[in-house]
Amino acid sequence: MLDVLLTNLLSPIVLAFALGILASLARSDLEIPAPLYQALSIYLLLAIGLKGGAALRATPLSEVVGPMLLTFGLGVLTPITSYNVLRKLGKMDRVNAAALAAHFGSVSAVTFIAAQAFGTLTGFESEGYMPALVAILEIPAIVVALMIANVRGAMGEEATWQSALHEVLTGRSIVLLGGGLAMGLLTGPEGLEPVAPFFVEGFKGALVLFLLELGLVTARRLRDLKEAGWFLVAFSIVMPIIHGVGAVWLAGFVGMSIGGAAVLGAMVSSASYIAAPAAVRIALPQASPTIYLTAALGITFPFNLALGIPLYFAAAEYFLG
Amino acid sequence: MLDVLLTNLLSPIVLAFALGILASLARSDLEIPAPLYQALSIYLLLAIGLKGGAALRATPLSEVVGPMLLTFGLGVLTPITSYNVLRKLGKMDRVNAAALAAHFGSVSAVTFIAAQAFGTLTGFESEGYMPALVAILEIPAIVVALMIANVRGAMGEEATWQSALHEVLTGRSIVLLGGGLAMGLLTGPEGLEPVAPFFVEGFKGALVLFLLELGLVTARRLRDLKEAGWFLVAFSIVMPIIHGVGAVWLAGFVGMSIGGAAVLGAMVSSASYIAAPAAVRIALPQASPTIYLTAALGITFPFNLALGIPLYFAAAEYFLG
Amino acid sequence: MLDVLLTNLLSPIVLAFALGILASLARSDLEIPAPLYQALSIYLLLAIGLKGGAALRATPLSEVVGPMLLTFGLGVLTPITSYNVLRKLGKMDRVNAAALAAHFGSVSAVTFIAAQAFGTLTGFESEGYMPALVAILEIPAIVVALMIANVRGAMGEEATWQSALHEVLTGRSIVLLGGGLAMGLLTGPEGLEPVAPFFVEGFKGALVLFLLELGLVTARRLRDLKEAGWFLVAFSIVMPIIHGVGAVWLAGFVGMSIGGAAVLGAMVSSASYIAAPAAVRIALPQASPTIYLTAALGITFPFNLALGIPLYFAAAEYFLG
Amino acid sequence: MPKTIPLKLVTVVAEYLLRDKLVKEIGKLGVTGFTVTDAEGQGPRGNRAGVYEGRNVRMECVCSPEAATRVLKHLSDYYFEHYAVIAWVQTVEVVRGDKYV
Amino acid sequence: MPKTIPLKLVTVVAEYLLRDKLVKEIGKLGVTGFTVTDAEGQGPRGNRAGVYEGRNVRMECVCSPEAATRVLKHLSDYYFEHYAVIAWVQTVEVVRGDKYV
Amino acid sequence: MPKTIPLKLVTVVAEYLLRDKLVKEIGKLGVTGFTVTDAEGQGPRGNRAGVYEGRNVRMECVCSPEAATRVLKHLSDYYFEHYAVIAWVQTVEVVRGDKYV
Ligand SMILES: Nc1ncnc2c1ncn2[C@@H]1O[C@H](COP(=O)(O)O)[C@@H](O)[C@H]1O
Ligand SMILES: Nc1ncnc2c1ncn2[C@@H]1O[C@H](COP(=O)(O)O)[C@@H](O)[C@H]1O
Ligand SMILES: Nc1ncnc2c1ncn2[C@@H]1O[C@H](COP(=O)(O)O)[C@@H](O)[C@H]1O
Ligand code: NA
Ligand code: NA
Ligand code: NA
Repeated sequence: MLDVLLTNLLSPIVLAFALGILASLARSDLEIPAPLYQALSIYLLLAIGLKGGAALRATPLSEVVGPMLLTFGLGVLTPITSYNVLRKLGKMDRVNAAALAAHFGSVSAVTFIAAQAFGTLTGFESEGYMPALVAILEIPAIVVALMIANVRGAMGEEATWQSALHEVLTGRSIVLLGGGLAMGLLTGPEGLEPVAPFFVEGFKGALVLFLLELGLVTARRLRDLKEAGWFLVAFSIVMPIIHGVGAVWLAGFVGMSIGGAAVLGAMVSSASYIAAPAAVRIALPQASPTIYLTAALGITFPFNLALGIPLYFAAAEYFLG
Repeated sequence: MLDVLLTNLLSPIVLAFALGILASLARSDLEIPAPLYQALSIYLLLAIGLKGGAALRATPLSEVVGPMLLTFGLGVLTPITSYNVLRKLGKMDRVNAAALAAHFGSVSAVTFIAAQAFGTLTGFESEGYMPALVAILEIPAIVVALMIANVRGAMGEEATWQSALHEVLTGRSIVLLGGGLAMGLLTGPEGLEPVAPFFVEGFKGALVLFLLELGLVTARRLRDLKEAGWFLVAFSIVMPIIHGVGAVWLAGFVGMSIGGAAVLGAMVSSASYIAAPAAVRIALPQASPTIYLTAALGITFPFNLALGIPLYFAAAEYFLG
Repeated sequence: MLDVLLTNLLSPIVLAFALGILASLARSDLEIPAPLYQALSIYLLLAIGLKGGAALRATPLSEVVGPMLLTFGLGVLTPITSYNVLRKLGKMDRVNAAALAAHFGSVSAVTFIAAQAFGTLTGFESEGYMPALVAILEIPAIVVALMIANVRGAMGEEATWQSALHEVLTGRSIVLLGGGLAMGLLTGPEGLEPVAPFFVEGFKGALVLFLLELGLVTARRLRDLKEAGWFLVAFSIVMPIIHGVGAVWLAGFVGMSIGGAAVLGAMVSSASYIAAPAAVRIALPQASPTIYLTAALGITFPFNLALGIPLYFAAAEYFLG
Repeated sequence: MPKTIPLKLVTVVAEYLLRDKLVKEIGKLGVTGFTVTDAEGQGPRGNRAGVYEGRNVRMECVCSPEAATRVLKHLSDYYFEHYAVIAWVQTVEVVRGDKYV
Repeated sequence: MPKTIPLKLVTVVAEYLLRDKLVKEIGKLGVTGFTVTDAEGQGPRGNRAGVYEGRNVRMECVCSPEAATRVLKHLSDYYFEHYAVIAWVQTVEVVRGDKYV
Repeated sequence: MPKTIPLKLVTVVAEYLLRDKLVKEIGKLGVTGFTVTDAEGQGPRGNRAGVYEGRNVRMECVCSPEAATRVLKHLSDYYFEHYAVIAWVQTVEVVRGDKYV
């Protein structure tokens, strides 16, 4: 067990994340140019989609329907649980609770990739169609959370959940991920072959650069941690564990493998820091970015990367092993 | 035949192009950062050159002289045919006709690559020295078209075809393509080996990103289509077919293979949208960019990508098979 | 011998450098976008570090202590020899002499890579831990040179060698190189495997693009060459030879291989053009950038790339063969 | 000297996320064109979303005094409170300025 | 306060393709320096070439009133008709301004 | 029209290397915020370090006249002699300008 933990902590992607944090704390002038960060995120999302789409083509529909419905259901459920815990236990105001709910209901693509890589490393390969689940999980949570905010009358002047839905659906993450899935589905594994050296083999290395940048950004968030208060810190660790372990448990009922269940757990537990912040900033301008970014990027992401992912795999082995 | 067409339409590069168009039509905020686009185009041109140069080294001069002369001749001829068709059949003014002639006489590097890839896929590998022909085809058409414009007194104040020639020769496409060819020639296949994983294996994947961007840009052009008028649309499809099939037929006389002839046909039929627009904009400012960009990028490029390339291969099989 | 020289001159990286120079002299509009240059330099430094760190893990400490101490010693010594030669033979003022000393005492990462690649090509593989020596050599020279300037009272208002030390240690080159080393050490060769296609196989190709840019930049420096004067030109060629051959000779005493000694020679002979210029510009603003950049980038770098590297390998064969 | 006309130059610096929204909205307020550049910055409030906190857009509009007033009012009504925004106005002499009113 | 001199600041936004040409030409019109940034934009005409239609260059020149007039005249004579260009002028106080005339 | 206040806009163009240093220093001179963009340029002196010679930073600060004077003095004292720097000042009307003094 400790061995597995160490393997995870010493993987290049976790180390790159740590290097980014350390460089920022040491006030290094290291910076990833914005176009490089954008290029990496376009590449990573498209690559995930392509691989997932090609795998999806080889999977019988009957096998994926269950996991897809489960994922959709969790995408609707987790923002609601998050919102209620924040309101009732945390006494948080409605707007900020809804904003956080959108983040914790949605999904962090990098957490997904890290979980998948961890599975490969430890011999628990996850299902090839998982990227389709990422796309499914990305959408409902943001809409549900904004609907909650709307019902309660906290919504900004002109924003509605319909326009937020449009924003999310045409946002670059869904377009690239969904577009990649469609491309992979249409072209199939043979069609993918000529582009594999670029999109498949280069993938893990490109991820290292991406995590270096995430480390630099996270470090800036860590400075806001003291303002966050103990409840937010606890919430950003405990809620993901509950969501994640719950998802692992449910995944067993729809026939997912140990690896697949654990990766789904990591996805459900993770908090979005790309699609959700953009949508929430426009639709709920009164919500404090300091709160939701610190929680999603400063606490939940590093926690999952270092400890959460091994935990969800342990849970999957326990429930399904 | 239909099978081949489908294979082409479902290749990752055509799908990426379609994704770009769809994303733009859906008003997605997806954008390829300008430096990424520039990086990809530097990479692609240099890679084509390197591979072509190394192949050229292995080819006896006697084998390439014929194709080279033919290519040069077509580079001189096609702007003249284009100009006359536009003037006489299309009743177009001199300046815009010359501008279009420069575009349709010149070559689109991506069409070349797509044709080459199509050949590989369908078992009609083209000659390794083809990239040298791309460089040869890039130059004369622009100069010829500007000379036509000059002769007719439509040229801008200070611009001359000599300065346009200098502009084209030192323009980044020729420098990278020609420079890559020279590097490949000098270093040879063994010298190229250490850089092959980067320049050869990564090539097709990088092309996917490039076509995503081209799709985004093309979609913007499609909006101008209604202003273009039916003659321009017809010209941008029929003229390339005539040029392309003609080039395929002539290629047989200089000893090119089926694949080589078809790729040459695609090149000759294609319209430049990088070197030509820049040169024309400076030398013929009165010409309307809306006309020449819509024709080259909005009509001819997608047509060739989807249907033209299979057509030129069918023609090559018919003439040379 | 001539054969080896030719192999070097016709390698893709030297040719790319030449292409960059020629493109700039021909006033081509070719330019490498700044973010691409930054991306490449982040990638290259991290890749060197990762590989070196993984190799370091497999090397017994006893084997590397000697080379490390030697490198550190040379990092302290070479700025002092440089400074004295410049002052006494060159009659140069203190500030500019100290500035040049910082550059010639420090190291050019690209020269290191080129030397390593040359060794691989000619069958004289260097030790895997060499990148650690690059990091060691980067630091002392800049600090020593600024201390010399300080002692002599030429230092700018607020700058001190301590702040310069902090600047160098947290500067992006050391953070990436040192960070990469640490990551490589911690994750080891197996950990590195999944990221190898990106960081190891793509390396040489990415270097080609980097050298294209260096060629463009060097050409601008060549224009300042006439202002430089014959002494600076002679210094920038002879001093590196003396430092380099001396280092090769000393490397024999600490048990380095022929390849390792030659690469160390190339490193020691090389002049920094990334870390040193930035540190010197802040700490010694009165020093003329024209002088130190022309020397380091306009003379020493091309000399080493074309002739110096083969020379240090010849010297290593002579001393250690 | 070519004829110039005095017009207003409104400069707005706002968080990047607002870029497309602002472009769309000012178009409806009688502004005939704009120029944008990528920018970074810090301000007295520092309340920002997005992974790239420092990333801003800097937008310039040459327009009539009336359009300038409408733009500033729009920013005040909808953006100043919750978003990172600063705006200032100057008078500039514009060549062929009649095209931009 | 360090001594400042009132000079003209000419700002030109033009399609990117013109960048190097403009730099070369204004150098001959008595302008001693310039600063350029990458920009994007839209204008009332929207007539543009290049794959990146929106890409512009934004150029600033601090110069004497005479040089400013020459620059504006040059733009009017050769560029305004066929290219995407906008230009405006302001008076600014320049530190050590005598260097730039 | 929303209330505006006349303030100073200081624009500084300097070699990129000075970016972080200047940001830190102007913060101590009573400037409450700044906006920076990447720029390139050439000037009468052309004395520059770094591999990217042409690379500059363009910094804008909206501030009180007193802070503007302090910034210009600081630049004159420490940067004008040895570094590539140009600076100019204008008066601008700032929305909710009281936040920036
Ligand atoms: N005094 C200032 N001068 C110039 N730009 C400013 C100033 N204050 C704020 N800004 C810009 O406005 C943005 C938003 O400021 P704030 O709303 O205070 O966070 C900052 O990121 C800066 O780009
Ligand atoms: N009113 C305006 N305010 C600011 N910039 C403008 C304005 N109109 C045009 N521009 C800029 O000038 C460029 C050319 O405009 P146009 O020639 O009308 O296409 C545009 O791309 C904008 O960057
Ligand atoms: N007359 C000018 N107008 C606008 N920017 C200038 C001018 N002169 C110099 N600059 C800018 O200031 C920088 C430094 O100039 P210099 O110190 O003369 O090398 C240049 O790189 C330009 O970006
Ligand atoms: Na989640
Ligand atoms: Na053609
Ligand atoms: Na050295």
